[in-house]
Amino acid sequence: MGVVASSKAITVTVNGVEYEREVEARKLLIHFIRDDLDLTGSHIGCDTGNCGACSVIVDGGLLKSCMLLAVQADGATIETVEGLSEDGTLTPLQQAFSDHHALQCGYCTPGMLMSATALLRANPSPSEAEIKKALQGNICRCTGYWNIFEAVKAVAR
Amino acid sequence: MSGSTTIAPDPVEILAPQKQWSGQSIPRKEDKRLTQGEGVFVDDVKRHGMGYLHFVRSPYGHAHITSIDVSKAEEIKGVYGTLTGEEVASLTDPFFQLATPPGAHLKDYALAVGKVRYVGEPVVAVVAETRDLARDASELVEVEYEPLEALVDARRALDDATPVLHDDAGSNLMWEGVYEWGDLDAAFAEADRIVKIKELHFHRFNSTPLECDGALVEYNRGTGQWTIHTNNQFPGFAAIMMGPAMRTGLDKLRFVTQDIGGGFGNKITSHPQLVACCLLARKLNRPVQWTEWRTDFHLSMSHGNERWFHDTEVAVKSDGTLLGFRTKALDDAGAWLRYEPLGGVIWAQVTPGMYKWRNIRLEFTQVATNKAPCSPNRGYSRMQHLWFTERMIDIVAHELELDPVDVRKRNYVKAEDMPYETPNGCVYDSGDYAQMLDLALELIGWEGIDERKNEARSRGKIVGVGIGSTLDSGTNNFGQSRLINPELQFSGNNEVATVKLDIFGEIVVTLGTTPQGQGHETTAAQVVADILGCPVDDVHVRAGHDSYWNSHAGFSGTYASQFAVTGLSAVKGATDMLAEQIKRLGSVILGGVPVEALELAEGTVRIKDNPEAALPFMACGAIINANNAGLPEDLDVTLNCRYVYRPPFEVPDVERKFGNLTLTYAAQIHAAVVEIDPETGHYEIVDYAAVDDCGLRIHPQIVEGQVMGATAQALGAAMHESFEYDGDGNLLTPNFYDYHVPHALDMPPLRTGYIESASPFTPLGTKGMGEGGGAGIHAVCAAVQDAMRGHGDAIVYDSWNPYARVWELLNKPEHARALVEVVSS
Amino acid sequence: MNVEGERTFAAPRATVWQVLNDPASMAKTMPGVESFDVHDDRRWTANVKIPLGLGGLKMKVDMEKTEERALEYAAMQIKGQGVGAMMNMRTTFDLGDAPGGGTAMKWTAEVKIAGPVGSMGQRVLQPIVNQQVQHVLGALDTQVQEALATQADKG
Amino acid sequence: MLLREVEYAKPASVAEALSILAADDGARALAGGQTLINVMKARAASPDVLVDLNGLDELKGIELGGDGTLTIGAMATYTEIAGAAEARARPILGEVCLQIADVQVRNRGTIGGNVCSNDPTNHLPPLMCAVGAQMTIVSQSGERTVPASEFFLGVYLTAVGPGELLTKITVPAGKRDGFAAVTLGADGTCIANAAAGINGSVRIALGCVDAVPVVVEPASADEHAVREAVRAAGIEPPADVHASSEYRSHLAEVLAVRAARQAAERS
Repeated sequence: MGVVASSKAITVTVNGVEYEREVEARKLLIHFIRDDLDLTGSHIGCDTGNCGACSVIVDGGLLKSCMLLAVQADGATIETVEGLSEDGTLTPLQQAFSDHHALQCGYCTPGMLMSATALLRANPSPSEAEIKKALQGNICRCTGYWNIFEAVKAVAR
Repeated sequence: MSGSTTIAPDPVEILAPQKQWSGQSIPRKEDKRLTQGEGVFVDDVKRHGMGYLHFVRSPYGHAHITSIDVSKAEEIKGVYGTLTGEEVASLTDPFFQLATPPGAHLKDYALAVGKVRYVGEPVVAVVAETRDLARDASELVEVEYEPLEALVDARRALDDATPVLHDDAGSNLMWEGVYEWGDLDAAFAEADRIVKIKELHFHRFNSTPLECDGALVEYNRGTGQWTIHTNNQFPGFAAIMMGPAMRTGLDKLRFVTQDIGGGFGNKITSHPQLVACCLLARKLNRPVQWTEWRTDFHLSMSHGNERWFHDTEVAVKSDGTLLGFRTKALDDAGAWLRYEPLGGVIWAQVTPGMYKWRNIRLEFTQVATNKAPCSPNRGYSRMQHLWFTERMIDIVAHELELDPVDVRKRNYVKAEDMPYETPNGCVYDSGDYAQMLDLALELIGWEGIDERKNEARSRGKIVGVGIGSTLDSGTNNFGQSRLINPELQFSGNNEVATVKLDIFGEIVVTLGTTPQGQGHETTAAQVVADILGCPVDDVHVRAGHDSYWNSHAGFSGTYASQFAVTGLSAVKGATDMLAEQIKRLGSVILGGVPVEALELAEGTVRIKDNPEAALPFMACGAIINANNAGLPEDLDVTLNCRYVYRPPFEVPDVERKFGNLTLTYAAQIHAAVVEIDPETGHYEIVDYAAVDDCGLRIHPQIVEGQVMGATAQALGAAMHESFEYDGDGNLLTPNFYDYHVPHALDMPPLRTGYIESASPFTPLGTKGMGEGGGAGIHAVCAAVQDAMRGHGDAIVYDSWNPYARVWELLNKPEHARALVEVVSS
Repeated sequence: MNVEGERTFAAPRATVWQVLNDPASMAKTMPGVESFDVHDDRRWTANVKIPLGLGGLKMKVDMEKTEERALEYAAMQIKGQGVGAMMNMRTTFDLGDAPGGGTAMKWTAEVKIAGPVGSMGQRVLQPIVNQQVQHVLGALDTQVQEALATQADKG
Repeated sequence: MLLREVEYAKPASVAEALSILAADDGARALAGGQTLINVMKARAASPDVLVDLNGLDELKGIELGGDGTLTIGAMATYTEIAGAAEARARPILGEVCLQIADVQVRNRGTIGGNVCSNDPTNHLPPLMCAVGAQMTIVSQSGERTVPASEFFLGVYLTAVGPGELLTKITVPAGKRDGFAAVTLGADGTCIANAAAGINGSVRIALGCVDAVPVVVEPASADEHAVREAVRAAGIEPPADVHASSEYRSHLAEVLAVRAARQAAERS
C-alpha cells in the first residue's frame, strides 16, 4: 500500500493489451508509453505540459501523459491513438481529418484526435465554440486549427 | 521590358496536363499513417544498445570557460562517455563560413570552445544508457566560468565600450554591404513630401515546430560511414557543413528521414549537434540518440533574424506616388553565423516589395550578440524587409492622411507590367496585386467598416482595420550568395526525382525532398498519374529522404518555397522520360507502330486509333526487368528514369548587385480587423481574410492549408510570440509558459480567397509557396495603427505588439509620435 | 534583478556590525542552511536547501566580504551553485542611527539567477527572490537579538 | 522531461499519508501534479518523496450544507467542481474553474493543488480570498482551519507546513461574486486578475501583482471606492516579459473594478 519506493511493478491495459512492467517512480507516463511499450504514436512537443501532443485517455478521462507518472497509472486502462482504428480502417474522425486537411506534419495529430474523441464521446453534437474549447489544450503549428474545427464538425451529429 | 537589361529566363511552354489529377484536392497519401500514429518521427527510431545524449548547456550569456571536469559524470555506472569542446576542436575543423571578413574569421565548432556566447549553448555532451541517466550525469559535469558582460542590444554592438564576442573577428561586426539602385538624389528632389522614420524594429521569434530537433546516429567502423537518422530539413546543406569539418567525404554521411514534425526553416542548422552525435557514435562505438526538448530548442535553435531599420526616409509625391526610400538595416544574427549572413541578401529577392518605386538604398549591417544564433525561419529575411516595406506604406498613408488602399493601388506593380523587372533585376513572373487586394477587401467587408467602428465605439471598444501585402519568392538562385561573398562557388538550384516501372508494373517514385507536412507524396503522385495516364493510387511515392538513394542533389531538401517548382518539375521530367521509354518499348512490342501513334491511358500503352491494341504497364515492367530476350539491341529502355531539374538562372552581377534571385514570386494579401479594449490594451482579431496567388495549384487544399498555417504563425508572432532577453542574456521566454503560441480559442474567423496566375517560367505553371504568412504581421500592425487614428495617432514601430505595448501606444503615444516626421520639399 | 529596502534593528550599531562581521552568524541567515564552514573572517561556505514549497533547491553558497567601512558599510559577493542552478548576488548594507534609537540599515541586493529555475519564468522567480531576501533579513534580526542577549548575559 | 530520482508512495488513507509526510521533510504531497510535475521536469525543485493523494476518497467530494456552506475536498478537480450541482450554490467557482488552462488540465488539476502551489498567476488563490474560504489543514497532531486571507505565504508556499495536508476548503454561502482577468491569449496564463465578493462586506483580491493575493476591502463596490482601495494598497507588482510593473498596477485597478461590477450585477 503506502510503501515508499523508487520503483514499482505496474500493470496497465493499453488499447486492450495488458502490460506488466517495473518502472522507476520518476518516469513520466509518456516516456513509459513511447520508450517502454514502443507505442510511439503519442508525441512530445514541449516540456511544460502545454502542447497536448501526448494526450491519451486514462480510465475514460482525457489527460496529458507528460503530467502523470507511470506509477500513477498502475491498474489503469489507457487509450492511445494506436487504438482508435481497427484493422487499419480509419475511424470517421480520422477520415474527416484527412478529408478536411486537418493535418500537415501530423505530429500533433494523435493528441488532437484523442481530444476530439473525448469531446465527441461526451458531447456528440458540439458547437464550434465547444469544439474550440475542447481542443484548447492541443497546440498545432501547421494548420492554424481552422481545418481541424471543420473535421470535427463534420463528424459531429 | 524593352531596353532593360533583364536576365529573365525564357518563358517555357506550359504543357497543361489532362488535369485529371492535378488541380484536384485528392486525399493525401500521408494521412493514413499519420492519423493512426504510424508515422516515423526521429525520436521513434531506436537501435539496439543505443546511448542517449544530453547536452550540458551554458547558464551564462557570455563567459570564459575556465575549467571542465567530466570525471564525476563518467564514474557513474551506465554512463558511456562524454565529449568536450577541446576534443571537438582537436577532432574537427571549424565550420565553413559563408561570410567575408570579419565574419569569415569565426571559429564555430559543434561545442563551445574556451568561451560561451549565449545561454543554452552546448558545452559538453554526455551519453548514457537511459535518457534520465544522461541528464543526471550531465548535472555532475563541473564547468567553471568567468562571466563576462553580455551584449543583448544590437544597437550597442559596435560601441567602443561593448565587449567583443569573437576575438577571432576582432569586432561584433559580422558583415556589411550597401545596396543602391536608381537615382536617390533625383527621387528625393522630385518628392513633394519626405516621410522620415527614426527607428523601426522587427522582433525575434521563430515558428517553433511542435517536434524539436533530434537524431539517431550510427557509425559503421568497417566502411567509416555514418548513418544519420535526423529531422534536419536541408541535408544537402548539413552535409557540406559537416563533411569538411569532420574531415570526411560527403558519401560517408548518409542522411535518412521519414516524417518530420514541422520545420519552417528552423530545422536547417542542426549541423553542430549532428556533428557532436557523429563524433560520439564513433568514439563510443554505439548508436547515439539525441532528442532536443522544448526549452533546449527555444534557448539554442534557429531564432528568426531580429532587425532594426534606422533613419528611414521615404520620397513621396503629394498624390501618394512613391518614388523611393533609403534606410539603414541593422540585423542581429545572435552569437554565431550558422546560415548567416545570407539573410543579408535574401531580403533583396523582394527589394521593392510589391511596389513600383525604382530608387532604393539600403545599408545592411549584421552584428553578433549574446543570443541564440539566427537561422532561416518561414519567410526568411524577406518577412523582415516586407514588414518594413508595408510599415513605410502605412506610415506614409497615416502621416499624409491618404487612404492605404489608394496608396497601394497607386503604387502596386500592375498585371500588365508582368513579367516585371525590379530595380535589382529580379523578375516578378506574374500576378495581379490590385485584383487580390479587391478580393481581400471584399472578404473582410471593407465597405461597412465605418459602421463597424461606430458600433464598437458604442461598446467602449476601438476597431482598426489593416492590410498586409507580401511576396513569397520561391526557388532560390544560390548565386545570390556571391553578393555576400564573391568567392562562394554556389549558384542556381536543382532537385532530383526518379520514377521507375517495376517488374510487376508498380510505378515507384523517389524524391530528394524532406517534407514536413507539405504532402509531397500526394502532389508528386498527381503529376505522375497525369503524365502516365494511370490512377493516382497506382503511383507509389516513397516516404521521406535517404541520401543513399540516387534521388538527391546538392540543393535537395524542403525549404524556401520551392517544391511545386523544383520538386514537381523533377518529377515531371523523370516521368516524361519514363513515358517516352514506355512508348518506345510499346512500339516494338506492338509490332513497330510509330511512337507518335501511341498513347498512355488506363495503365497501358496503346494505339490511339485502336485502343484494343494495348500493352499493360505490368507487361512493360515484366519484359524489361525479367523477360527481355530478343529485344532489339538498340532499344535503350530501362524504365528507371532519373531527372535533375535545373531552374534557368544566371549568376547575378556582383558589382551592381543585380540579377534574378528567385524563379517565382507568389503573392499574398491579407486584411485584418482588430478590436481593442482601450482600458487594458487587450485586443482580439475579430475578422481576417487571406488571398493567395501561387500560380497553378496542383492541390488547392494543400495550398490553402499552407496559407492558413502561415497566417496562424503570423498572428501569434504579431501579438504574443517573442524571444525576449534580459540584460544578462537570459532568455525570458524559454518555453511555452511565456512564449504563447496561438491555441484553438485564439483563432479568429478566417475567409480565404485565391487567384491563379500561372508562372510563365515553370514547367507546370506553378510557383513555390508557403512562406507568405508574414502578411499577417503586416496586417495586424496596420490594423492596430489604424485604431490609433484619433486616439493619439501613434504609429506602430515594432512588429511585436502585445497588450502592454498597445496600451502604451494608446496612453503614451509621444514615444511613437517622436519617431516620425514629415518634411515638405 | 534588483531588490532593496530599509530595516531598523532594536540594537546599537556596534551589535549589528558585529553580526554582519561574524561569518558564523551570517551563515545562519541563509535560508534552509544545513551546514557551513568558515574559511576566514571574510569568506565562508554554506550548504543550504532553499525551501521552495514544492521541494527544496540544494545549493552550495560561497560568500565573500568584498568591502567594509567599520560600523557604516559592508558589501558582500555571494555565489550559489546548485545542481543545474546558479545564483550570483551582490549585496550592500548601509548602517546609520535610527531616529527613534536603534540601528537603521539600508540594504540592496543585485541578484542574478541562471539554470533551470530560470526556465520556470519570471512570474515565479522575482517573488521567490524577494521571499528569500526577506528571510535573510528576518534571520539577521534574530541574530542581532541573540547577540544582544549574549552581551546582556556577559554584562 | 526527465525528472530527478524520486521515491513514490500511494497511501491508502489520509492518516497514512500524514505519517509518510511526517517521516521525511523532503516528502511532498502529489495532488493533480499539473504544476508540481512540471517544476520537477525543469528540475527547479526536487522533492525526495512524492505522496500520491489521488484515490483518497476522504479528500474528494463536494457537499452543500443546509446553510449554503460548500465543502470542497482538496482533491476535487476543476472539471468536477465545474460540473457538480452542489457547486452551483456559489456559481463563480465553476465559472472560474472552466477558465483554467484546458480540458486535460481541468480533468486532473485539483482545487487543493491550485491553492497549495500558489503560482502567482493561478486563478484560485485570489478567488478563495474573495469568497472568504476557510482552509482545513490536518497533521498527525490534529486539525486546524486557516482563512484564505492568511493561507498564502509566498510562491509555492502556504500555511500548509511540513507534515501537513490541506484536506478541504469551506466556502460560505453567497452569489454576488465576480472575476476578471487579462490573459495571455484566450484562457491563457493570467497577466493580471482580480476576484470580488460582495456578500455582506466588499472583498477584492488581486492576483499576479505579488507573491500572494493582495486583498483590499473597499467601503463599497462602486468604481470610485474600488479604485481608491486598490491605490491605497500601494502594490508594486513584479515586471516580466508580459507587463511592466506600472502596466500590471493599472490592470489590477481596472480588473478590480470589473470584478466588483460583475459581482454587483448578480443578485
